Amino acid sequence: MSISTSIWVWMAALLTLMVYSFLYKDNPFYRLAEHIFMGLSLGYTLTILWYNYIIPRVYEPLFLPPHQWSLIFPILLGMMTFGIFSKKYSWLIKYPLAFYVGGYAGLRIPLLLQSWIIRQVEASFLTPDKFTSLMSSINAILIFAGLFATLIYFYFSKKREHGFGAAAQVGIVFIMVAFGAAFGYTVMARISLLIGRMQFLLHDWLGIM
Amino acid sequence: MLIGLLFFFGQMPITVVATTDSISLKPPTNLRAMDTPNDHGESITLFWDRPLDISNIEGYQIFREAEDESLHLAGYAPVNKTEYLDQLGLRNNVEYQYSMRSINPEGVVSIFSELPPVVTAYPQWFKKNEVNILIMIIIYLGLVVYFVRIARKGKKIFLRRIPGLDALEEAVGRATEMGKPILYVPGIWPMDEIGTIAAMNILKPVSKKVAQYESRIIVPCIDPIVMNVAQQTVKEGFTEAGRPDRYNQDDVFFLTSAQFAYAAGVNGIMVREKPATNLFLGVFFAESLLLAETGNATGAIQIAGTDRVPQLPFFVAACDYCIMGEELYAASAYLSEDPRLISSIKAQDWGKMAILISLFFGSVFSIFGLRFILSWFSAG
Amino acid sequence: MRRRLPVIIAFGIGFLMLIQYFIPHPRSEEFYNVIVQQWFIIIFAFMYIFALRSFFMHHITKVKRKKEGYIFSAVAMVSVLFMLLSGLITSRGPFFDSLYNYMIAPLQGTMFSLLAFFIASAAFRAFRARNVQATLLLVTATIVMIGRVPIGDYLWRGMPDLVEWIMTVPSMAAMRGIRIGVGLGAVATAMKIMLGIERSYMGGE
Amino acid sequence: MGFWQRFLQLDRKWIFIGIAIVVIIPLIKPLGLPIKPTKPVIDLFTYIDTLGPESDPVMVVTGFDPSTMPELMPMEQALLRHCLTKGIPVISFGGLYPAYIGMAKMAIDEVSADFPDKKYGEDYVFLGFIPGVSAVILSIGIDIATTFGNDYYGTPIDSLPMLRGVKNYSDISLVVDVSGSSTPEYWLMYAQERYGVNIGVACTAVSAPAFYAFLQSGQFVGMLGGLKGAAEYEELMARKGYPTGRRPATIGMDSQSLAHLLIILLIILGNAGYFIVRRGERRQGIIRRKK
Repeated sequence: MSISTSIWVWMAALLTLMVYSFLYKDNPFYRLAEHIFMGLSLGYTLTILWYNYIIPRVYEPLFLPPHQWSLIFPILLGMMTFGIFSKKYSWLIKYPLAFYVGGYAGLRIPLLLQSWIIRQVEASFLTPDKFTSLMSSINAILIFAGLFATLIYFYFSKKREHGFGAAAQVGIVFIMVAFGAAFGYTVMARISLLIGRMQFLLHDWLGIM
Repeated sequence: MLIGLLFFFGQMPITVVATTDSISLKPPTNLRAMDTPNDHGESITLFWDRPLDISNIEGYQIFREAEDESLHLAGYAPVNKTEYLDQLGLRNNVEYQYSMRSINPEGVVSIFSELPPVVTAYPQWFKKNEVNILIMIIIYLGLVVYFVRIARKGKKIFLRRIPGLDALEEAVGRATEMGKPILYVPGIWPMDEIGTIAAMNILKPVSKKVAQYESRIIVPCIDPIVMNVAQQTVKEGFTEAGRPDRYNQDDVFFLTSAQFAYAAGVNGIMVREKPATNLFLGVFFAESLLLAETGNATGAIQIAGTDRVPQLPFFVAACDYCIMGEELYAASAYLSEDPRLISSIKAQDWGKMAILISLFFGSVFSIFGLRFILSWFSAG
Repeated sequence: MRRRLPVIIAFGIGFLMLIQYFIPHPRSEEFYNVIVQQWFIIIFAFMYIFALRSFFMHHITKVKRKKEGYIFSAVAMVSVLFMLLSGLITSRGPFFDSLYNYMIAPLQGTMFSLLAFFIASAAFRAFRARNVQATLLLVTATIVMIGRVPIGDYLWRGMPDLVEWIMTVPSMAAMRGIRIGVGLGAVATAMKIMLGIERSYMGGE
Repeated sequence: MGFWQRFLQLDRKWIFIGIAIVVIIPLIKPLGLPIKPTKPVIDLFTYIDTLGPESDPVMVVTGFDPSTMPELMPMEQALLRHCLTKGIPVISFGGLYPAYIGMAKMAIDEVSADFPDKKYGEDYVFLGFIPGVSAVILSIGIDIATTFGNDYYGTPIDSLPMLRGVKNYSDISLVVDVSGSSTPEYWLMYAQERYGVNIGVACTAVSAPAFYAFLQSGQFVGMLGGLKGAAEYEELMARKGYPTGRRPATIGMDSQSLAHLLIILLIILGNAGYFIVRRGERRQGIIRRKK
């Protein structure tokens, strides 16, 4: 293996080094890479938006038969955003915003309830099948207690006194263990990413490993 | 794609090899076909009983035929199954005739099972299996409305402190003292996430405070709708504080559109503009630590809050204060001091209590074999 | 009227999208698809016009006023146009792909990998046994970290099992609790938006 | 200011340099730290190892794109190598999404170059992307030839000698999904539960915990999680004397181990320093009060 002769690989390698230079301190190289990155990503998003969304979902249904004339409504709604150019009509933007945000709010309610609440609660009941062995019984009770304490920790409208305060204390213990575990667990993945980049530099670019 | 598959299956020859094996091999019995309930149609569920002797059977072939579809192989199920969901190439309101046969590892097949009555797939108008979700929504909505009404009557509600929010005012004040701006990062997710909406809800009281302190707020955005909302919100905040003149639209801007490009850009802002206070509030993913650690290096006071559980540890580690999980949603109510908003937090607490009680009694009853509380929480 | 109508719109569309979930009929699916994949996209696209305006104004002002580092603003603007044009002219041909694979992807990967450094410095600085909570945090993090590499296995055979136990028992309990709380909070927020109680997202009253 | 006080305020640049060093050096000069395979990896390895040239083929599904390549590419290559070494027929499936096909091609090209005696079409085949995701998984359960039609290179499936007699999942001994996302759940739901085919999974370290439950319930034959899983697999192959190629995961694992150790060392020293400094401060406080 020897050093790469591909101009693309060189480009990738130089950009990689420019970003790493930020670790020392902010400098013109990082700044250059940063602005190239911001520009290219935006250009990329626009291209994708154009080909994958605007053309098949808006342009074609509207301008090719059978014309989907109902799309005029969202276009009118979208045009209301231009109101912000004038002081008098700047409130017009509230209509598309209300439509968009209100629509998503309604859309999310059953989904949130299902995946963030019902599924979690469903899995937490202490059913007899969780008590098959001593270990599994202890674990099941621990999970149950931890869940109780965590929920109480987040209780807003009650003073943390007596039993409630104690439960909240237990809750924060579980929360801290969970945070520590998540932190430690993520370390591996992040180091792997760095190894991947280094393998690119050493293997694909410099050809020394 | 599916039509293509259907076409292929339609062309497949069906070879029936009649050997002694095929006679000893028994087909499944009691085949029943029905429309799959609670769906949009185009799906049929089959049930059957296993043959008595399954020792030599590898699985079952499922065949289907309709007026304009010749008899063809439509599915396969391994020997231990007694149920099959056929969803490939079915159409609504077409009569289908199903049949099955067993197949052994050598590819020898049995005779066909008895034919069940013809069946049609059709769509339903209501997901009966998720009626529990609908009921819960109605109850919860009722709670929210109830507490908002109570609040209108002027009843005070006790709320515990959230340290991160208490620190907010001080953090804004500090920026003014130092003559440096405040950076508000509203997360990297579009406006369709509730966490982002919460970030916008907090932005208004924050920008009001910023205007009162005559400070400057920088809001870089990654999503166009978030940017438009943020501009409206900050403008309104400044107006309410009586300082519309201090609002600078160029400070609430669209940075770029991709996660890590955004992180790179925000890092750039942090090291160059050196804001005295960084607020990371909203939906964050892996970039959380990139932002928080850079901000920490610049010496800014940092308050972070997110509903993304996996990112919380990083904010806890690298920021001065962390608003955890649902506290993010409560934050706008805390800051706004609007009694109607505050009161809805009470509904959240009632929800929590209801869940705790259900969990407790559901578990106790289930030990005695009563599973009705459990069934309220079965998802579909 | 001017104040109420947006609230009515928010409630109306929110209610329809909510009910839509419970109707499996193809009509309802069609409604969903039209709203989410077309109407929302169109509104999004219009908002993008303003986002782009904001982006270019931000950088053009810098260039015009010859602010410190204005050259980078020029680079950013050129990059957008370059990427967009190479996508449109080649209809996303191989050159466009190469720009993605050898410029955007490495930049993305490298930014992501900075986390390896930051996670180390954050751990060093933040993991001090100041009190019980902080001690728990750092002890769990350390155990999990060591249990994830082969050395953990050599130090103590049970290490990987201990890590798994931490992940699936105490950690899971807390994660679930937080998730349920987040779910309740998010649903309440969504309801407040639908009911028009919360409307700071559109600038307020 | 004493040593510990200064250490506690250590500039983060030194930490960055430390991490860079412990990651780069083992890559250039591997240390060969011992690797001890864990049960999920052994299970998958043993399952494949008991197969042979006469067995039904193993299907290796590519489910990752460049972003998770550092972790997953070594796994895919190790799995392909293992099968080719043992002469097990391999179906490499380019994946459920179009972004994965490039990765699949890279893997099969690199590995097959090391096995010049293995013939395409007889010892291994490469199936391309077709749209449909779950519908694709379902229809493989009915008929592979009609699902795909042609292989990646455009050859009709029927004319590939290896696939003669391979009709659907019942003629496949194992499907391994090498995935950077939640696709293993699809394979579980549509292929395993529906058709009863055996599923193995190779995934990133981040998604591994989510699949543990399925592993315990026996729904997955075995699992490779993260770079560690890949390194363990390479180790198992090396123990059996199979050719392992460059062993990228094992090399990476040295860096991984050292980086973890460095971070842990920093935490320990940080705390030691913290306590020493605090005790010093307390003592000074006492002295001051006495005065």
